[in-house]
Amino acid sequence: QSWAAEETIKIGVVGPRTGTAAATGKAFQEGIELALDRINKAGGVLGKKLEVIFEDTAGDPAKAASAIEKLITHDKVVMVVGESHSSAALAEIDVANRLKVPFIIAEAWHDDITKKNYKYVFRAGPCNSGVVNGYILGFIKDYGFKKVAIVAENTDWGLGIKELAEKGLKKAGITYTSLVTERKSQDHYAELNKIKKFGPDLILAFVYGFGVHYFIAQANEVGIVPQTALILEGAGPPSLWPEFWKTVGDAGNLELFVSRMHPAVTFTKVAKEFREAYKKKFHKPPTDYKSRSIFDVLLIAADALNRAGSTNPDKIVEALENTNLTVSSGVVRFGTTKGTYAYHQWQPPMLIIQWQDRKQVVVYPKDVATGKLRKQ
Amino acid sequence: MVDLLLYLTNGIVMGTSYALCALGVALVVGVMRVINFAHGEFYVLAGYLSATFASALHLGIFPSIAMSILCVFFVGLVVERFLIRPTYGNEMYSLIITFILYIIVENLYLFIFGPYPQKPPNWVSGSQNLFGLFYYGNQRLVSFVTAALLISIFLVVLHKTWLGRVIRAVAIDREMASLLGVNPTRINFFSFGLGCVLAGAAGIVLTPIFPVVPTVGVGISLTAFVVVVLGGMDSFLGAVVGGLILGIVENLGVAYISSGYKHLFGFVILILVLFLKPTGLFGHRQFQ
Amino acid sequence: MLVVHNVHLDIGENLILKGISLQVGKGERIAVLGANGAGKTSLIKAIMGLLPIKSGQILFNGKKIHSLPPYEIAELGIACVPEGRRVFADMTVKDNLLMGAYLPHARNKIKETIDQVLSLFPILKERMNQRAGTLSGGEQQMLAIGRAMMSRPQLLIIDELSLGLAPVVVQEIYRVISKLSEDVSLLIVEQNVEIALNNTNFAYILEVGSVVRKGKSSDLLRDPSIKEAYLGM
Amino acid sequence: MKRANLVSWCIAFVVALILPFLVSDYWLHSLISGLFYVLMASSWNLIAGYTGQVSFAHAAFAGIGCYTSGILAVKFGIPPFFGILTGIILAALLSLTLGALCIRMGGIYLSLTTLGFSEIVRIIIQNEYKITRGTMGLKVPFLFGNYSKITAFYIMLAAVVLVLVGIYFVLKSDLGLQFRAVQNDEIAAASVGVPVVFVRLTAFVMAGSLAALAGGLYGHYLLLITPHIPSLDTMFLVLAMTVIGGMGTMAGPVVGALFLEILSEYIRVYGEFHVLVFAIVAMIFARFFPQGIVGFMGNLIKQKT
Amino acid sequence: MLLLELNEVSKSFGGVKALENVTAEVQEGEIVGLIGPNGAGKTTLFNVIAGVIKCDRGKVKFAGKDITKYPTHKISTLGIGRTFQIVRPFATMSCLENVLVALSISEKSRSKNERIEKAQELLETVGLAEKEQTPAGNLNLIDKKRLELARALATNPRLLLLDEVIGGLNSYEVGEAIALIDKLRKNFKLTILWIEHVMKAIMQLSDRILVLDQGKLICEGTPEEVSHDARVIRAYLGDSSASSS
Ligand SMILES: Nc1ncnc2c1ncn2[C@@H]1O[C@H](COP(=O)(O)OP(=O)(O)OP(=O)(O)O)[C@@H](O)[C@H]1O
Ligand SMILES: Nc1ncnc2c1ncn2[C@@H]1O[C@H](COP(=O)(O)OP(=O)(O)OP(=O)(O)O)[C@@H](O)[C@H]1O
Ligand SMILES: [Mg+2]
Ligand SMILES: [Mg+2]
Repeated sequence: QSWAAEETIKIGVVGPRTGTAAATGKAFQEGIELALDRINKAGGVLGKKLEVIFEDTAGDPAKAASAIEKLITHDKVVMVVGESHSSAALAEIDVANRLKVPFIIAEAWHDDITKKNYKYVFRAGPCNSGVVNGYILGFIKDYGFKKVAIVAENTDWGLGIKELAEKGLKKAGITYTSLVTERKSQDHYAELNKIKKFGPDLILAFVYGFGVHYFIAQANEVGIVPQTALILEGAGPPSLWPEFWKTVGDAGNLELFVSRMHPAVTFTKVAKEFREAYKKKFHKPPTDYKSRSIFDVLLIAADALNRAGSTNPDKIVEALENTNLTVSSGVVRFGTTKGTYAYHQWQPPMLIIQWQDRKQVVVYPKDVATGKLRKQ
Repeated sequence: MVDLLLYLTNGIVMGTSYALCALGVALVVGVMRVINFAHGEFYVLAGYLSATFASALHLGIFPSIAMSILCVFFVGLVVERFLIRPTYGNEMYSLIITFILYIIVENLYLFIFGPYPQKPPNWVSGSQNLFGLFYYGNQRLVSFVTAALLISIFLVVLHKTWLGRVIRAVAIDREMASLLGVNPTRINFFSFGLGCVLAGAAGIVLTPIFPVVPTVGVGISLTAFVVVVLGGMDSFLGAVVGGLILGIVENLGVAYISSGYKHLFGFVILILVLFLKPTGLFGHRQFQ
Repeated sequence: MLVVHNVHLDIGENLILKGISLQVGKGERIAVLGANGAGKTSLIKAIMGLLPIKSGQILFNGKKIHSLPPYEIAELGIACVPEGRRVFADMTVKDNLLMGAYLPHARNKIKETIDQVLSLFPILKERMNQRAGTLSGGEQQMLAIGRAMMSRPQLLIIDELSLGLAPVVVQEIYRVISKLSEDVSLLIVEQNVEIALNNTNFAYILEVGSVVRKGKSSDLLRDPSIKEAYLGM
Repeated sequence: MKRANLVSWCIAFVVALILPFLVSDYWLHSLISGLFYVLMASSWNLIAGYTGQVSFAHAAFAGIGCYTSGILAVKFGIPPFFGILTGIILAALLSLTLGALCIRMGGIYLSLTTLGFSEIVRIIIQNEYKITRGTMGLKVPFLFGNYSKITAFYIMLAAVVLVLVGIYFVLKSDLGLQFRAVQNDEIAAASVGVPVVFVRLTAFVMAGSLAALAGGLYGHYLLLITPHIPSLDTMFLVLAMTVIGGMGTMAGPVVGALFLEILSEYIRVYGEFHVLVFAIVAMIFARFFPQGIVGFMGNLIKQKT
Repeated sequence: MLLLELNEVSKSFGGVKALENVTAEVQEGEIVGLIGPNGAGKTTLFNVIAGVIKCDRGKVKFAGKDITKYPTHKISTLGIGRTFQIVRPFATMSCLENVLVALSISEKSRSKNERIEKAQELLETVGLAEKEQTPAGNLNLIDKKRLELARALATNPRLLLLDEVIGGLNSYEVGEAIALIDKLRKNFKLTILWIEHVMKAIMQLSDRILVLDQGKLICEGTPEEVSHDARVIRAYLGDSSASSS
């Protein structure tokens, strides 16, 4: 085993492979395979083959902390990437920073992750402020929604993004109400009744996982969606999972969601290459964009390692800070001014997509839109 | 007022399926003096099977339901034969065994069916405007009617047929029943299977509304325990009334207190009932 | 019909039956008498398969039954009214009676038998839909006997027939029993020696697990040493 | 205690003392978790193994211990040492109340009530996220000073030794005699004057407090406490460890906890299925060797001599 | 001195009236036999006195104290010891430990060694000296009954309730047992209330006899009086009017 260790450079990946968000693990797994193919074909890193060890967090912060600790102390990885739960990420960054190993987060959105300004922590993925201020609020204003109901799960991500949305709506003078729900709860009739009485024309659902499917299906049953209001799902992938249509059925029509990927919108050449490689390897088009997110962070990591010329963590951090790399979702440059969440943060461009007769139509930002928003 | 009516309706609808599931616990406790911690896992099994049969084997809704129920029954029999039978007479031992069984099965589901929710196709779609006041999902209404029907059938079978008479007799006095020619081991065997079928039936009825994931089983078991303790462990009628009460209390609680605390109300009731009237609302016998 | 041959039985280390033998012939009415703890109930439990015997044999119509489970013994045609009656308290009188006819051969003739039983115990007819647990002691005893009758047994065993019953009721039950014995053999356990001897043909007297006397009931009834033996003086 | 037993305990202790210098940082983590489970299983054994009450609230009491101390540390800056003490006291009070409610009934009722209690604790922790940070987990300071696994190991080890010695003396005392009497036959015990309810309650409160101690120490070692600690999953591990090791013996829970913890490192390769493997092992023991490893070995030795 | 006083004690189980208005007294130093047909309520009466079962109505007084509502363990510490008809040893514990459990309550202030000595003494008294390390579950029935006796004595009782301790013994053993009980009574200055169906024993040793039938106290008096009482004879031999058919 020690023989193999000399032959490869190891990067750790953390993410949920079991539990309610295990689908993310699957998407990560696909992205990892594609990234390894690409990187190792191009000569690997530091002249050696790149190896990835994917440790399960089960979406639980405590397990996440011990998973990343295991990767660093036991498997001796030189960098860690991944994660898609803010709560887990917030636990992991402490460990990474304490053990001084660079950690690039792919899909945990909470502002605090980079706001802490940890030296070894980077994020090459969306953050709540970026998504809310850059996309959701603009979408609401541009399309003239008047009354918004917010439903948020009680996690770091849900509560954080809810607060940002509330702030933004207040500033824009749009009436809103908010409810906090449990991620695992199944029966939403009582909550929906409250929403119905409020009478919104848009529901912002910040619920990750299958919970949002139940919510949409039931919202349709009680006659809210899409009859009187549209729903914007704030986390993306759950609306792309195969179970989505099975659970929500026709209620999913006209549902909106935030995404990083659409077949018709290619920000870069790498995006096209990713799409082709994916189709070739898995014999289907990519659906869950998180496969591409992890793909991107691995490219970023490999690039930084190569530029650093060593596995010394401080050198890697330096290299990361000077990143200027084209990945599938754009050109990566990390912020370097301390003091805000923008430190070590790169916000990729996002899309707001609407399901129209089971086809994804980009409706926002308007410059890349592939169709019109349908309200009825 | 309209709100209250909605919450009550939903409470009754949910409560009916709680009752269906809890009847299985009451049956197994009554006949065998066994608390089956893995009860809810049979609910999950039925849910998965009906989804799988419908989607993978392209069976119609009803054939897949029938096949799932049959499978659940057989699995129940196997569990009884190899795990429960050696524990007869030692309820703590059976509790430990079934607790471990629940962990095994829950993880097996993860292994076999994956972490994603699965659901059989809806029997009906759309919703109804109830009392001209609010919309209510058709599937929920159909599930409610089915659950109520199954409960009635079960109660009729229990009180009007030979099978039911024998089950009740064994539950009251096994030794006496055996003196009358009843083979109590076989009744245990069968009752356990039937108890699992009741959990399975609840699963069949509810999974079109709430898709199953590997981990829902324990919540179902806990709900069923709350219901039987509330109603009285030796009373089938108690399980029915207990289910309805729990359904209503949960819904009112969610509406007027907090949705996060939905499952808390049940346990608070459980502890209060155990404290104030250990035999439950309709029970006579205390278990030791 | 029933032959108990040299049966020994232990409960734990306690020797309860120490070589008991007795016989019940067709159409006979046999009494087993003895003080508290003599082993009468244990004997019946052994016959019914509720207690395993250590040695000896129990035969019914020539077939060994001492290693069979109770339900198979019942199937062979032995019915039992156990000590304490044990009616199914939460079930109706009717369901109790029906439970008695659980065995297939009895189920076929259920209507006939139920009429017969109700004509023997007319009081049960009025109580058909009452919960058995709410019956009085005497009524419960009648129900227990009726329930046993429902299986159309060849042999009926009754433990402590008169226990806890008012004298009038005892009298009434014995009257019915004597009618029964036209079709059924009877094995009756009693502490009430006099009553039992008055109503049976043959009796065995048990003391601490062994048969100490046996003989025609009428002979024993006349024996003055019997009374004395029973107060232990 | 028999000489051979005493010698093996001493050897185990000495090995434990030098262990941190022999193993990697990573294994040290496993060992600390192992010690946590030793505490949990040994204290659960006190009720389940010695007074025959299957309580499902043990993990919940551990949760009460770590959350009390964690919240005190985070919100009021109280040092973990006092926090843990407060947690223990709170757990003792709660177990006293809960026990007073349900111990009289015993048996299945105790199991169901404790199950209900444990769910209530979990639900409250999950929902009062403003205080507990719910499923997100509460970040807490280290036990004292700077974070060090070695320190954590020795503190845990000290707790384990103290608790085991304490349990040993309790079992040897009048109370221990009465525990066993109550487990054998409550009515007979009461008729010779043993205050049955009080004795069971004492066991229950002792076990609850020890669980809180274990939870508190573990939480401040992990630096992050989540509702996973007071969950049925943890409860399962504690039960499985005790059953596999051997209920009602001093060594059983210790052996069971360390065995499963080490086993868990080796079956990590099964990733998400390692709980399944655990559960199957536990089932095999519960079903075929209900006396556990310790009981089984004991029988083997007996048979040979 | 009046030690035990029962005042209109009644208890029913569902429909069964196990005890009906039982009023009786036991004087300090007496040995009183309790007899009656099976199911008469004798054991139930013991359970009521010992607090295992709470009576529905009536009062139980011990040494002038109303103990009706006392829990079992408290009654035991007040000085009522008992044995069980169906023996209940602490099966997994050794004979010595069985007795030590009782001593841990009754002799709290004594040191461990003193208690062990006392326990050994008691075991010797009942003839179990050799078996002090044997698990109680492995004893035979007679030894278990001896152990029950030793355990009951270890509670330092003033009143001892013995429920069929002689049952199941052969006549030689019965003789021994009677001698033992008599000895204990004198050595420990005991008052004894005992249930027995071995008439020989009960008639020989009791100062007074109480007769229960169907939950009612139908007779009390000296052995001589009781054995000639018409009601008692009827309770055993049956009401001749019922057999006239
Ligand atoms: N489970 C048991 N454990 C120990 N001894 C027992 C048990 N059951 C019965 N015995 C003893 O066996 C002996 C015979 O009991 P059995 O019940 O057969 O007597 P019986 O003749 O029916 O008396 P009764 O008139 O009280 O009904 C008695 O000494 C009794 O104490
Ligand atoms: N816990 C109980 N529940 C229901 N009925 C009971 C209970 N204990 C006793 N009984 C009933 O109370 C009556 C008196 O029983 P008890 O045991 O006191 O009789 P006993 O005089 O000791 O008889 P034996 O000589 O057989 O020991 C019986 O009818 C018995 O069935
Ligand atoms: Mg008898
Ligand atoms: Mg008795």
